[in-house]
Amino acid sequence: MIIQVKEVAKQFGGLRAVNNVSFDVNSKEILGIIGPNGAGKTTLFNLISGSLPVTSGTVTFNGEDITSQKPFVICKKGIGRTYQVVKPFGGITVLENVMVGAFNKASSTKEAREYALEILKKVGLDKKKDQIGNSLTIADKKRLEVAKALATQPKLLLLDEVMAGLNPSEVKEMLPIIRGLRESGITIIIIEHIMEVIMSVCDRIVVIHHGEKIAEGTPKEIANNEEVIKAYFGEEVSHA
Amino acid sequence: MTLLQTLISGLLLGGIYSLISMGLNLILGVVRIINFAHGELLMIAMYISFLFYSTMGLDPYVSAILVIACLFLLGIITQRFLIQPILDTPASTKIFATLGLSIALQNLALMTLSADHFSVRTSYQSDVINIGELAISIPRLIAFIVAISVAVLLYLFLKKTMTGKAIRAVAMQRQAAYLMGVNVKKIYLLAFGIGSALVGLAGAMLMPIYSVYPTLGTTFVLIAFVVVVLGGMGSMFGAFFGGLIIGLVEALSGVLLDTGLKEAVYFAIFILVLLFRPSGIFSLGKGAEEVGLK
Amino acid sequence: MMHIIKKNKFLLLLGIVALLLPLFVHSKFHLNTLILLLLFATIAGAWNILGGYGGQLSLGHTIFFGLGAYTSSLLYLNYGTSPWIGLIAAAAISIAAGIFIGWPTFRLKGPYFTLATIAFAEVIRLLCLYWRDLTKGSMGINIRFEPGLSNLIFREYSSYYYFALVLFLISLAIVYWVDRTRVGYYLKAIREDEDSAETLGINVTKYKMIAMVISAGLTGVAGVLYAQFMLFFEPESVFNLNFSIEIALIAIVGGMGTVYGPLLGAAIIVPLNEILRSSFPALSGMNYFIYGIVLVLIVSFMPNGLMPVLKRIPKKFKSRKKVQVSGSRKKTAS
Amino acid sequence: MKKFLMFLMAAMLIVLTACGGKEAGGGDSDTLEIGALFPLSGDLALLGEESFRGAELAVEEINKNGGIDGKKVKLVKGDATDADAAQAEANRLVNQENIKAIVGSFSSSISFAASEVAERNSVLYWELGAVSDSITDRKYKYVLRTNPPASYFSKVHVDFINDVVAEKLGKNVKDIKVAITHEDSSYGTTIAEEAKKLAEKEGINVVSVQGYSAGTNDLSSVVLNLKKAAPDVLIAVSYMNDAILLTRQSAELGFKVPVFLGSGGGHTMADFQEAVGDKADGIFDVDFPQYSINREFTPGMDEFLKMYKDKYSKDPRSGHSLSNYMGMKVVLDVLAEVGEVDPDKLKDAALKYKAEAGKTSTGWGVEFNPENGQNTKSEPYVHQWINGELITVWPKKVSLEEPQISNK
Repeated sequence: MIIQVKEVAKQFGGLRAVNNVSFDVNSKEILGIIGPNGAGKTTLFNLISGSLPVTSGTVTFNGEDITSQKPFVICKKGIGRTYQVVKPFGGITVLENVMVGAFNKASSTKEAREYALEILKKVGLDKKKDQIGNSLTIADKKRLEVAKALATQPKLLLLDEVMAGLNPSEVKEMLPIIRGLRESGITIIIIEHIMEVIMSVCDRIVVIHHGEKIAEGTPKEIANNEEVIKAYFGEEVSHA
Repeated sequence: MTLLQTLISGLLLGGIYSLISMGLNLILGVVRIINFAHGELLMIAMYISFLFYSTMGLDPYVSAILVIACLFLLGIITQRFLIQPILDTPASTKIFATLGLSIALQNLALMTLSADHFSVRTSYQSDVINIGELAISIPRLIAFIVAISVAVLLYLFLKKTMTGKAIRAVAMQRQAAYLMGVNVKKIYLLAFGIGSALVGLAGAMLMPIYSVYPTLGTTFVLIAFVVVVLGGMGSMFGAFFGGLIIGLVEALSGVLLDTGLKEAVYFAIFILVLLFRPSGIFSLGKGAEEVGLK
Repeated sequence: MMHIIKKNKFLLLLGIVALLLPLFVHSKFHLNTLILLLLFATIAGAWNILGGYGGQLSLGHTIFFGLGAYTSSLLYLNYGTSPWIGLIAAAAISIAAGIFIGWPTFRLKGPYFTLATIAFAEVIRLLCLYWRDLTKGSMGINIRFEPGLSNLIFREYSSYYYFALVLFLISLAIVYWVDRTRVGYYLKAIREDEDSAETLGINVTKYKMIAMVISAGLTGVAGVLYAQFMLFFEPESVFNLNFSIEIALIAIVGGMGTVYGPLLGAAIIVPLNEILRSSFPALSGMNYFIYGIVLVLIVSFMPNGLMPVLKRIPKKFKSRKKVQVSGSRKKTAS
Repeated sequence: MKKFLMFLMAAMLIVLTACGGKEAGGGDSDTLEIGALFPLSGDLALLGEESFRGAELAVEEINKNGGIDGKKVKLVKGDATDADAAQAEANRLVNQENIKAIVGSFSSSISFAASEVAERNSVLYWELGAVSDSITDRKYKYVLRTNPPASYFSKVHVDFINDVVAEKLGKNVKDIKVAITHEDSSYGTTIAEEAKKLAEKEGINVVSVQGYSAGTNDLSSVVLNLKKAAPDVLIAVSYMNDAILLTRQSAELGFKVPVFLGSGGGHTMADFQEAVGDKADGIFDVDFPQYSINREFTPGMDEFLKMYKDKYSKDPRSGHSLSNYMGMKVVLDVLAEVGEVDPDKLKDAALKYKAEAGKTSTGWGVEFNPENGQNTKSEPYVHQWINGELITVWPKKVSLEEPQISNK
């Protein structure tokens, strides 16, 4: 069991964005997190990656308590993340963007550059390596997010809606990349709205609604779970 | 007794500082730009006020309306031709563009109006109200009262009128306001115009107190920044109370500490406030870190 | 590897020419301009590490410049310590000041950081004026003109030129190293987006501090060169907001976040200053009026400085440029 | 990238050749070139330009009368707004324009920086207006000064208190309370410190010394401290902005002092009187000579005033133009003797040059101390604003009126 989230909560003034959520993820597993907009999914990622301090609860990674540690410490320990709203380094080239991530483990510039080129090939951005970050399309920026996170050689990768805003063909191109990550031994937690991706890629799924975990299980179990349908499609539909 | 008089003098000085800073507060709050030429706007306002005085014999308080109008125009022209083209450039460009404008304006004044010190002589200029031992100078008191009324008027304008709400919306979130159909470009013009008009008013109020010369702006520009940031960027009353605080700090530290250190004291306080409440004392407590003007 | 060797061959050429310049240029006024050019290129280069690469726009670098000048001169005047040691002391004091100022202000973003650095510089200027018995206040510091290698005072301007050149080359090497290594990449990441940089494993405060330490140390050392060259300075000349602004301007005009940007900026702004100062004697104020307008135009139309613009010059035009270059060099050998 | 750096190299070389072009400028045979270094822009522009006008008029006057042995005298101007600019401009004049003698500078730090460069290049630096003692204390070989230094000012402060104030106030010198306020640049600080040193040596009780930043826009705390100290005499060394502020705020806060000794930087100008009106009356001004003075003692002042009015269509703003004019005439007299702009010959001739007090347009005698080049016969006078006019009141030999001190 690579990561354990126990009773994690986050209070913003009156709003309890995340309310005592707990789940575990085993090594090399792909866990999906789904839930309607504003359910607290991204907040949960921010809590795990240290971007936001936890109000209560603990996060243990490889047996070590990393609750509310600084983001760069957590990253060094092996958790990489992408942002739902893409945050490329706009003024520098794609290659340089990924090299910044690569320096996390690389000892020299040469090593970082080589590893970054490798990553770019994996995500299919190698042809655009000299383009400036801002000039990329949304799809490429999403790929760049993944590439940057991957460059830090994480053991656990948090993917926050990397498929959102992509057209079907771009989604198809992204799937093998994600599956490829698992082969290279990386555990993944993925937040996604596109059910087709979640159902086909994830081993297990956690459903978050109003900041609480309302269900957990295999894709099949979740597909016909009363609570989940009600959460997504509201009351009436579920009775029909 | 001197302590009480120091407090009064400090408050009156504070009134002057808030009057000068309110215009900057609007510009810095809305257009998000450190305007290094703010001092020069004040210098130009005072020169115009003096020209009305010397050519038509108009008392600064009388010609104030005209000065306000001139400065409003100047503000719009500056925004339209200097600031607008560089709105999306990095902060460093904006700082140096306004800096270039400041150097140019100072030397334009030196070339055209020479380095002489011009001042106004009016009847009420040295009148003083004496309450026992305490003395309150009339022009400074008027400046103080004008500062209060402008703060209130500005507050009402920004809170109650539609344009005011639009300006506040742009100040808080430019993109969101833009999406809601607010013509951001027009609001910027208006904000810079009103901001400069406020400086025009300050110029008119300061004419009886200070004499005007080309490099007058440099003595006020840093204080205006300190006041605005101390008071809380963009918050209506922030600049007003910020000004009072700086005025009091300067007067008190001059008497209690040493007159050579009074400027150092309020800069030190400015640093402390920046570190512990970067969004300023009176601002709406917006998240301190992200109140950046990237 | 080829790329690096090809580049150094050219740098060697640039170095040789720089070394020979004093032989060509005899007039002290030109040497004076060249020395100031190298001095400002060094300091703008140091500023560039923090401002250009790291995106932390400091307008308080006059603090380190002044501390450097005062440290070495006061040590020299009061205790007779040779300015060579003063160089180390100046670097140490400036670095300490850099850390002292950086630690609290690095939490601030954008213009808040800039305003904090301006405020720090003003406080230190006023304190320097106030503590007359330590710093001689507004009387300023006057170092007697006793030429000698141990007290780092030279009779010949060319010696100062070489001293400035060595200092510049050191600063260039450091910037070159920063640009090529993790520090440079991390600083650029911090400049582009601090939060995203932190989640990629960058200890943002630590790397901002590294940039500050290098930047402050170099500026402090350059302050010593200034003191030894001018032999007279006062709080107003070394602790001055306009100085901080000028070095930032040089880096910006040249090209922020580039290795050669500051040198290019200095090569334009410093001579421009000299020429403007002595022009338009009839109309006082006209010279700086033009300086202000030029400032606005350069910054508005070339926000990223000259470097990117020059890089985009089409190949065809550059090759023709080469022919002209050989022609112009003969002319200067008069 | 590589091609670009070639381009950069070319740019630098071209810029240098541009500077080189003017090399041939200096040294034409038929003109005698003298450098003139003054702050013509920036904060000090007002009195910088006023001082330069004095030197300019002297040169025009001598050129009208046939110049020197038929050669025209030419002033090569340099705008030095601060110490750095002074160093660069001095360098330009010396090395670029081949100037061998420079006059200057109104402000002490400009004079200090520029004379440093002049000394190194053995070029004569003749100071006509800056007052800081340190300029001549360095005992440099090529520095001369015709105007009185700060220590002479404090001598006048103390002598005036001893001779006039004590008697007018009917107090023993020991009981007179003296306060000093000064702006914190080299001008204010040097005069204030010299005055404090000398006053304490003479046993005069200095109750407070307050420095403040020159660019300040509030002096209420300074005035309130003065009210607490309640001095008999206030020595105020200020520039124009703070001089006006101090007078206005003193009136506002009800601070009165029997004897207000102002200084040349701020209290002498028409602008000051225009700004404060009748509040100026009674204020003394320890400064270079002004224009309502005993004319027998200052021959040539009327001609100067006429020349000034003809050229600038206005009366002089202050005494700075006059003292620079008188100093420049001495320079031109010495130059006429030597016949060429040669620093060593000019220095020797200057040391031999003698003039009686009362024989020059400022009334100053001229005799240079060979050690430090300071004109020992120059002295500031005491003037007083009486009904809106600045009249010389002390010492007797130049005064037109009696100093008016009322013990209100």
